[in-house]
Amino acid sequence: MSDTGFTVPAAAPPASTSPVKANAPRGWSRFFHWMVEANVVMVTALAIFSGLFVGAVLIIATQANVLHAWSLLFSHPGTTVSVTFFTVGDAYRDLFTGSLGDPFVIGHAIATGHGWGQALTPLSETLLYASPLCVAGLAVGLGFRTGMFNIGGQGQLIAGAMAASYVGFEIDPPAIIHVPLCILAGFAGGAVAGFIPGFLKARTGAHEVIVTIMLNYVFLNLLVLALTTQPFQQPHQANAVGRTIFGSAELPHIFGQNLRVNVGVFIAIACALGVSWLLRRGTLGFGFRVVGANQDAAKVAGINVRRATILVLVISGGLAGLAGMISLCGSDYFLSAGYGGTVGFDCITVALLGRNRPIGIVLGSLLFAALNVGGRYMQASTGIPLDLASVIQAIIVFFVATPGLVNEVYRLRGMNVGQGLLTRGWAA
Amino acid sequence: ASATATARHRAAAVVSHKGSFLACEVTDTGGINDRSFNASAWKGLEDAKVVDPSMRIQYLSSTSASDYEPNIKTFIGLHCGIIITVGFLMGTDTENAAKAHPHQDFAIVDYSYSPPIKNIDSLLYDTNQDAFLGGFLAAAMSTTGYVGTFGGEDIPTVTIYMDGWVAGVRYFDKVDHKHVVALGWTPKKNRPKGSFDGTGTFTNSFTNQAAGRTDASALIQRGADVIFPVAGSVGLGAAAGVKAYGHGVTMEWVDTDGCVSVPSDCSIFLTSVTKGIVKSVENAALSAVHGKFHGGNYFGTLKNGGVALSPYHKFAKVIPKALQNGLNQIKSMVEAGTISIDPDSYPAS
Amino acid sequence: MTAVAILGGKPAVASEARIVSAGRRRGMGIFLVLASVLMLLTFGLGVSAGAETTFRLTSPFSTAWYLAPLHFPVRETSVVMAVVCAALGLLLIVRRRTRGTFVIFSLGVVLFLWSFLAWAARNNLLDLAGMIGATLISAIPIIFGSMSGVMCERSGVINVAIEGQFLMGAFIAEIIASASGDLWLGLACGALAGGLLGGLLAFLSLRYSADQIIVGIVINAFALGLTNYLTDTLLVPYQNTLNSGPTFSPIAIPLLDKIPIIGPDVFDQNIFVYLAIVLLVVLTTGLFRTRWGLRLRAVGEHPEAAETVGIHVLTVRYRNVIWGGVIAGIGGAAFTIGSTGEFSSDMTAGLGFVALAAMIFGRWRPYGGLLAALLFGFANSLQATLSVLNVPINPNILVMAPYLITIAVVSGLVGRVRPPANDGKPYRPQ
Amino acid sequence: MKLELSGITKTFGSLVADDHVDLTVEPGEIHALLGENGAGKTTLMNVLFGLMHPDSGDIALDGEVVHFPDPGAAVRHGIGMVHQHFMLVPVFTVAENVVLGFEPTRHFGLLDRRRARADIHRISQEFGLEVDPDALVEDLPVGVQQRVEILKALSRDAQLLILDEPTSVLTPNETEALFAIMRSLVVSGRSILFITHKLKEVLAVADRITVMRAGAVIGTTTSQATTESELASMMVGRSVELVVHKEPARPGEVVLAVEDLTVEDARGLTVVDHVSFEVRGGEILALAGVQGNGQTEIEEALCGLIEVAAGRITLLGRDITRATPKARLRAGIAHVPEDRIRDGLVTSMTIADNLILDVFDVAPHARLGARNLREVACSGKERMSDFDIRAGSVDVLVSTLSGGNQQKVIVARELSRQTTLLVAAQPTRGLDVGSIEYVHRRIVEVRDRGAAVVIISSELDEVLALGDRIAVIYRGAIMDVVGPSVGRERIGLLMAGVTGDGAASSQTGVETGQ
Ligand SMILES: Nc1ncnc2c1ncn2[C@@H]1O[C@H](COP(=O)(O)OP(=O)(O)OP(=O)(O)O)[C@@H](O)[C@H]1O
Ligand SMILES: Nc1ncnc2c1ncn2[C@@H]1O[C@H](COP(=O)(O)OP(=O)(O)OP(=O)(O)O)[C@@H](O)[C@H]1O
Ligand SMILES: [Mg+2]
Ligand SMILES: [Mg+2]
Repeated sequence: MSDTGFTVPAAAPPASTSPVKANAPRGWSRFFHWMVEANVVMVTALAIFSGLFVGAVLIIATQANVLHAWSLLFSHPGTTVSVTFFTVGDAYRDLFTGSLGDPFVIGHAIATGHGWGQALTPLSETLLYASPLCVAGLAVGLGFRTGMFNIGGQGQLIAGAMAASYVGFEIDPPAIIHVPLCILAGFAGGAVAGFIPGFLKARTGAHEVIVTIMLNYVFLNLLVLALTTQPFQQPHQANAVGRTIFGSAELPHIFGQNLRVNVGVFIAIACALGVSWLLRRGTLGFGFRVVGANQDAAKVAGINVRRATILVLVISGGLAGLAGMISLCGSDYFLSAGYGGTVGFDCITVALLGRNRPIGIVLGSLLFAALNVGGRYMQASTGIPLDLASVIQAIIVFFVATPGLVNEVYRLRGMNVGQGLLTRGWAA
Repeated sequence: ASATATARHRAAAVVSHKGSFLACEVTDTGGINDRSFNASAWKGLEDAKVVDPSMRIQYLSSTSASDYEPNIKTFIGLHCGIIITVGFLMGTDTENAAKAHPHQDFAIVDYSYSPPIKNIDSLLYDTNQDAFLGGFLAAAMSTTGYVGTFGGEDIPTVTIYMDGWVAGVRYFDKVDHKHVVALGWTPKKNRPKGSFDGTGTFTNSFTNQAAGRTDASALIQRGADVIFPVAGSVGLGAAAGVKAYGHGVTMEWVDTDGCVSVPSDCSIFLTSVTKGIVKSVENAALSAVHGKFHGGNYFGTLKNGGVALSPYHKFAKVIPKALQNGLNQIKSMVEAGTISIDPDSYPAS
Repeated sequence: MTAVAILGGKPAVASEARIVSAGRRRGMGIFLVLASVLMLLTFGLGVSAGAETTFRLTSPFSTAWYLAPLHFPVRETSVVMAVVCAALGLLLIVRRRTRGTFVIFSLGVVLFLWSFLAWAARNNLLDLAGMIGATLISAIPIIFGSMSGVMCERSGVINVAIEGQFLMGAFIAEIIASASGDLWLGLACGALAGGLLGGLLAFLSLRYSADQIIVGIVINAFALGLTNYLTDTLLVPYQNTLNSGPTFSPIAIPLLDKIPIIGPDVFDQNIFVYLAIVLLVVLTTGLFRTRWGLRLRAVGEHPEAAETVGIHVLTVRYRNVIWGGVIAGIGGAAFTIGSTGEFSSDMTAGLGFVALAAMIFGRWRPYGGLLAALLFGFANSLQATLSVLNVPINPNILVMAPYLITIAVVSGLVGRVRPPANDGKPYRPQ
Repeated sequence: MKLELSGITKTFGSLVADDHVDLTVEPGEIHALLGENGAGKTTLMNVLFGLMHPDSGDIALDGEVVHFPDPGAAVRHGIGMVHQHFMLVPVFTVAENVVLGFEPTRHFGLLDRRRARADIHRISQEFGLEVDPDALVEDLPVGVQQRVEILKALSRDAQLLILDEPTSVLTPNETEALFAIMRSLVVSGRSILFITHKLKEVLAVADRITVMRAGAVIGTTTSQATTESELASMMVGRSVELVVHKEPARPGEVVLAVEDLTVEDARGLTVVDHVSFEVRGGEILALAGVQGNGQTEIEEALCGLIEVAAGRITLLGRDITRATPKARLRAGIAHVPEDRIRDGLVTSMTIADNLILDVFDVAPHARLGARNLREVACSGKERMSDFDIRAGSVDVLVSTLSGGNQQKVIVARELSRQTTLLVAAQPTRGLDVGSIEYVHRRIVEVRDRGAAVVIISSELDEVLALGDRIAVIYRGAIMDVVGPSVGRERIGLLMAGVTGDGAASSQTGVETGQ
């Protein structure tokens, strides 16, 4: 199923991909056509707008000063409007400057050539946040594309991070060897975690959704177990804190020490390219897709379904593990209980936002990262809780997942956004 | 109109980093309403604001360990007057930030540095001291001869409570020649000084209230009639279990005075084994406001009121006067250090 | 229990001619044999002679008619049981007939558990009745969740939004009950909140045939984000008015609560337990014995066929998904006004997903979900009990028990499951 | 009941499925509707049954114009339809399926199963449609499933019964039984609209015949006034040879040898019982038999899709009993599976991809694990023209192809490998005469190129037309191996499990399914 419909990759330049192009007039009117036509870019843009709109409503409904201002609606309508405007405005300006950078500061940096560090920090943070999210999203997306619903991202991420940190603190070769070793370890760790549900599904038919969900909890507790025992636990430390990895295992920063963005970004891009190649051009990926779409036909065509099933989850798990490795060796450097936080679940939403297409997932993770990083700044400066970001994210995906809704709400013409299914339900 | 002002003002504060004193808290993953140290620290800031309304307070919640460093940096960027970091997990990040910004004041809850760092006021609490009293009270009030505790996670800040509590129970057995058994925590034999190793019952979660209820029921099934959950909001699950069971089972709340923070359950709280985060954070913030901030390691003890057994509230009449006086004596002995609060120094029943 | 009574229902069973492959049968046998070895060496001979254990069948203060506790020697009992268990295992290995496989196996498992518990509680005491109670309590939300799943998926709409509906139900029920002081109003609003999310799922996936799993997942994210946001903005400042409400208190059902062992655990509980039981009976009968059930199952299995006999597929699906949401909402309310009377962020702790698993693992049947939920609940209270009994197993491993057991059961016993044929497939009338 | 369709037009986007169709069905007549795949028959019926709404045109019953918002309305007006693809819920019992939609209930909407059973019993008595009300539909052979469909219609006492390709999945005996039922129905004043691709049947049972092509009515005639070949050319628009012309076989050495093949199903019941046979290169062995007598399992065993309990399968002397499907493909086994949608195609993928499903990972379509999409596309184009698959381009999703074209995709794929053995199950099920001619010719070509061919079919005409030798299967065992000369009746009886020339009623064949 996962292959039907949706023919236009989420982020390709519209002009070249929008089916309207064929018979559309040229020049401005053509652009106008494109604007009012329901194509992927338009729909996504409108989805984001809608998300921000709902967010604004939420702010208005919950911020004391705004509510107070609305109580003055009739006595001082001006106040009401201005307060509402300023509060929402401040919030979103912080969301923006906190994730992409503050125009003033950047301008200042350009003018004086100083303060680049401060100017680029938001961007660096966003990229840093996006990298593991992207890789984990690819893991889930790959699963969906091949008919597997891998909810085990969290557990696999932890497994990968554990393996990576073990390699990271146990040995101390030069970075040139150490970092690749950690990458391998991270992938391997996740792969093992993915192998379990894959194997069980292939052998006993146990549904991967159940197994991966349960494994999430298993690995969460396994982590705590590890962190309270040797060799993982920090020496002279009774707390559940992991040993810090050697400097040689840390992912090198790209723009010097005070910007945290590191080569994890490149790893993420590499993974995206890899997955997209696998699904488009790789024979392995083709086999996966066939198995995902119709197991019986796959069998008849001589494809080894069990092998494919296991392999998909191994690779998917491996990617999730890699995500764990990226955040561990890239910014955290030591493990702690509940490692990975919500990434294990956010990555599902990211995959869906990206319509399970690698390029879409890359952009989706960037958007998510921007909202989270910006949201942090917003909360710090305006006190509006960071969770607003996750609400906005949810709304965005709602709309992206239902182009029909966008069409109706915004009265777009036509329907050039594929409606094809993206997941395959419980089909075993 | 005033609202507009605040909105503008806030904007101004963000753009040109100026404005009144800003006290900031970085929560750990438990979140601002974890009914534990995050909430207490926030309460401390709120109290400080009551004392000095001119100051502004702000918090940032961390959803994962990866958030600590950026959260701290964000607040540094906002030129907070003081940054309160909550929880041992932020120890390293706070230290690095403090070293990088020697003029930025910090306070960290549940962590200490040796040697002390001059711009970090690190707040630690010997909660095994008041837990010792709590344990003694529990044992004394038990009719079944069993009392029980469980923790949110097997970490010192939790087990130190359980440890002192069990010590209190054993001390009661020793002095009163009883055989009250403490369930849920078995301290390791002859362990190094200052360690709180042992095995016990844990929910491995500070949010899963259902788990708290299950553990409480398990303790009650084994006969415990005083329960001491050391697991933040998971304790609410225990409270639910205790109330559902009834029949005179009571519990002791942790960290804060339960009758204040969970008034609805006050009727089952014998007392609370509190930890003076609120007060000490308030002090740290106010001292920073008045420019009297000084770093170093602060240890909350019974003596300096940094930890204390809360009032008995509903049980003030139920708990025998004699026992109350007894507890006061034990308190002074603990303060004087004339009795050991290490469970290992008493025989287990 | 009610569920068991209904198990005999012809259509239910007929449509599920369960075949146990020879391999799986052998596997079960081998498992029992290995278990018996463990029983013999560890729980039997491993225990000092004369070690006794006590299983309490009536908790103190329990309203049930008194049953004297069972005292018995651990060593002898375990040895005997080990022998029997081994015999059962061998029986499974040798016999070729399929029928009764599960009976034999479960018997073996029960023996194993018994001697394991005896070993764990040697020279100590174990409150069986209490454990059953705890089992039920921790199963309740899962039961509601899986019922909600059954409601939706039997009509062909996958509901992975149970977690979100839980959270929202818990949150709304709490603040309403807390603000108004009226528990029933709170319950109603909690149910309504769940229903609304169900409606959202239905609207997006039926009207625009959006991918049901996507919408479900996103509803979860949405509910989590929203409740967290509102917790920080509303509950923290207004803790005492909005987030410290009353809770439902237990209602004893005369006589029934006197039944030994299970009586008080089942029939002296708060409204949610009774709701669950009623729901179970109604849903099982409804699904397999009424016109309503026949039609909705038809819609889930073969919508075109349903359409050709004049059944309005989308209407049926809308109704079910919304009702499913309502059920999950009630389950959510159980977290707050049914238990702690206080909401804390992410308090459902992923139990919605566990419920989802329970539904699949219960093979889209109400009683199946119930049994799955009970198994999970039992594993849960088991690990708590064991760690209180201070068995020499690392607590972190004990905490994993429920999840590991679920995995074992799903892959060992349940195997490949068959969802409703059109589960998750959008339907577009011509 | 008299039905008049006037000027019915139905379009799907640009495509005109039905173009001003006029059609009249008299009371008490059996009216046959013929047409190529995609001619618009099913669409027309869907319109008549209220499943689709016409763009224009009227439906009149006994003279008065009616409108059907949904099938419910059509049913209420006494129209019953047996769909091309059955509209039965597999996991329901016969009773549940029959009563679905107008269930007899007791208080609180509790189903009244007793009454349901009784009703079904009554009707099946009345029309001689034997079924067990409590059997699960999925366990029933298609023939019986069809009877359930008819029961369903009759129990809502349909006056006009639409049968869309009812016989495409039936065996000769079952077909006979169906015809008997149809005749008895019209006797009782009902009318029947009967869609099929099988001209023999039309002539055998229909009173009048209407032929459609490309959505338009070509003409109406009576079964007396016409012949098979005339109908065929009317349908396809050219002359069609109904029985492919083939030289007598020139058998070479043994290619496939099957010895004591025994297969058990999941329940451990023996479904293939010590079957042995040989097929030589250059000959076609037809395995004839009523569905559910083990020939499907034989097919799967030959292709390595199920594990065999006992016996050997050798291909050119090599033992392949345990070989994987892939190994067998590589060894030159071509396989046209029985269920084209389930086993033969990935309908959510393009024609090009489906055409290389079996060789996607070898040169020239791939090298070093990388697919060569350009090669895939152009080899796809080639085969599309070679095997005249009618579709816009190679990038069209297979799901939108007609069954006929879908089947061609499979045939194209399987036959463009180097073939030593071809196993084809029900190769022409549901295809129109044109497509049938085409597929048969291809199969004979394969034989003439020296490959061994095993045809598994319940289609007597097909068996007789293709088989050089015919092995008849019954209850998992080979009853007898005969030549095509022995004639229909004998084979029909063998399929019904009647050995020798014992005079058995054609009914027995139908029971054997269960
Ligand atoms: N669901 C559909 N969507 C779009 N077009 C359709 C659909 N179903 C049928 N058509 C169009 O209607 C035409 C007639 O289809 P129909 O199913 O009536 O053919 P048919 O005569 O029933 O073929 P067959 O004899 O193989 O059953 C087809 O050529 C096809 O293009
Ligand atoms: N969803 C669809 N979209 C577009 N065209 C369709 C669709 N479904 C069917 N068709 C067209 O309908 C025509 C035949 O429709 P239908 O599916 O009834 O064929 P069929 O009856 O399966 O043919 P056969 O008798 O060979 O099995 C085909 O040409 C096919 O292209
Ligand atoms: Mg048709
Ligand atoms: Mg057809």
